[in-house]
Amino acid sequence: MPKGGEEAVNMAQQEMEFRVDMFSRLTAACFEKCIGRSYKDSELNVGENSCIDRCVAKYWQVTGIVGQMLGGAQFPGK
Amino acid sequence: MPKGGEEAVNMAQQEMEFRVDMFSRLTAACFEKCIGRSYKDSELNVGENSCIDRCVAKYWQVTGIVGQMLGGAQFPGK
Amino acid sequence: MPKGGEEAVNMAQQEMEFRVDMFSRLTAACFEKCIGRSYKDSELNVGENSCIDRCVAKYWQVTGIVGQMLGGAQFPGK
Amino acid sequence: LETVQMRDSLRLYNTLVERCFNNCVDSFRRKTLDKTEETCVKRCVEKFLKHTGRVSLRFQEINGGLATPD
Amino acid sequence: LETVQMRDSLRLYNTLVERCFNNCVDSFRRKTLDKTEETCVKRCVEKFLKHTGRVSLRFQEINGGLATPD
Amino acid sequence: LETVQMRDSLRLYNTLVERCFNNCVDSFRRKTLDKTEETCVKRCVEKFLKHTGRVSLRFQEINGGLATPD
Repeated sequence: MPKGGEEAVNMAQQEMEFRVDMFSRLTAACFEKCIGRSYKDSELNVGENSCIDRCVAKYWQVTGIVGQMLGGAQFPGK
Repeated sequence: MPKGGEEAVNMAQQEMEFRVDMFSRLTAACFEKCIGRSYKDSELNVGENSCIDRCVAKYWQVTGIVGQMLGGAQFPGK
Repeated sequence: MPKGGEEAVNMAQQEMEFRVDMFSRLTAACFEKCIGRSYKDSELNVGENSCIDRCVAKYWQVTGIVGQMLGGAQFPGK
Repeated sequence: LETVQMRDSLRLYNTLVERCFNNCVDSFRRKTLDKTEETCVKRCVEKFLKHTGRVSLRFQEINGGLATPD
Repeated sequence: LETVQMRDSLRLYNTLVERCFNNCVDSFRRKTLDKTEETCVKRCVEKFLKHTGRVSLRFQEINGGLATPD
Repeated sequence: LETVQMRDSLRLYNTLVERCFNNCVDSFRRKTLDKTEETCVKRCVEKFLKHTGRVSLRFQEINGGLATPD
């Protein structure tokens, strides 16, 4: 494979790992913030569902702010 | 190496990483649950020892329940 | 590449990963210990700065004690 | 690629076990889970999987293609 | 080597987002950050970067070359 | 394979330092560990290593070969 091609593959792999890492941190953060610890049943209730939606939206906004502050151009998702 | 062989090596490596990861999470969890923070001496006392044994047993049972719920057949340890 | 050379590269890479891991745990630990959660402004104040310096020094001493207890010879940083 | 997916699902497995064990099991007077603990673990797993599914949907909506966050 | 640096800076990115989100965002009655949350996130990021810079300096002083800790 | 073992023992090293530092060191009025902190760190390390040894034994008993958890 030409050197440029290999680099492109590495970049793509890093970007994917970055997204997987972000997703798992986001999932954990919103579980902590939105889901009660009592586990009275196994369904998500209305309050939990809307909390999750807003939590994901806010997390994504924080991602944007941090990306800008780090000089976002070189970061994925910008 | 034939393709099948390489895949088998990858699978074995993943299974090993999975076990190492499980072991380190189990160790941390049972340390939190069983070992007091005061560190009055450097030995494990009787209560801590039996707590560890039961903690490992219960952790392993949780592993089994989760494995079944995830449709365990493809997971190691099943 | 001769086998010895490859091993040396692997060792160097592991040592580097080890240092990166240590640095990120150290940074997180001292942030927790030294930086207040109120974020009244975006500067580090005098107290926070001297706390950080001492925190790094003490963390490094703990690294030394643990290294000795693990039979430090084979660990980097010894 | 399947290797990556395999690795991620194994990590999810360990994450679920760790989380639900930590949230549901606090007594070590016996060496088997009692009924309450077992129910708690099962609900914890189901809730976490449903939660992950919903987060995934929302994340894809927002993050679809290569959209920027702002 | 650049690959390693890239990976580390991406990890720093995720660490910062996670930490500052967890420390600054606690209300989910709206789906956009309010002014207080946004200010908190920005200060959190700035403080963490300055903190990391100082830790890095001190760490290099102590750990320069291959010095032993004692 | 030795590479994997090396990596795991380095990770154990960092885990021990992090845990015992966090549990034992809380005052930053001096830049060297006092006697109490040092004793605490040493006991913490010894306890954690003994704990890990016991967990490892029990884990192998249960998990020996490729036994299923149920």
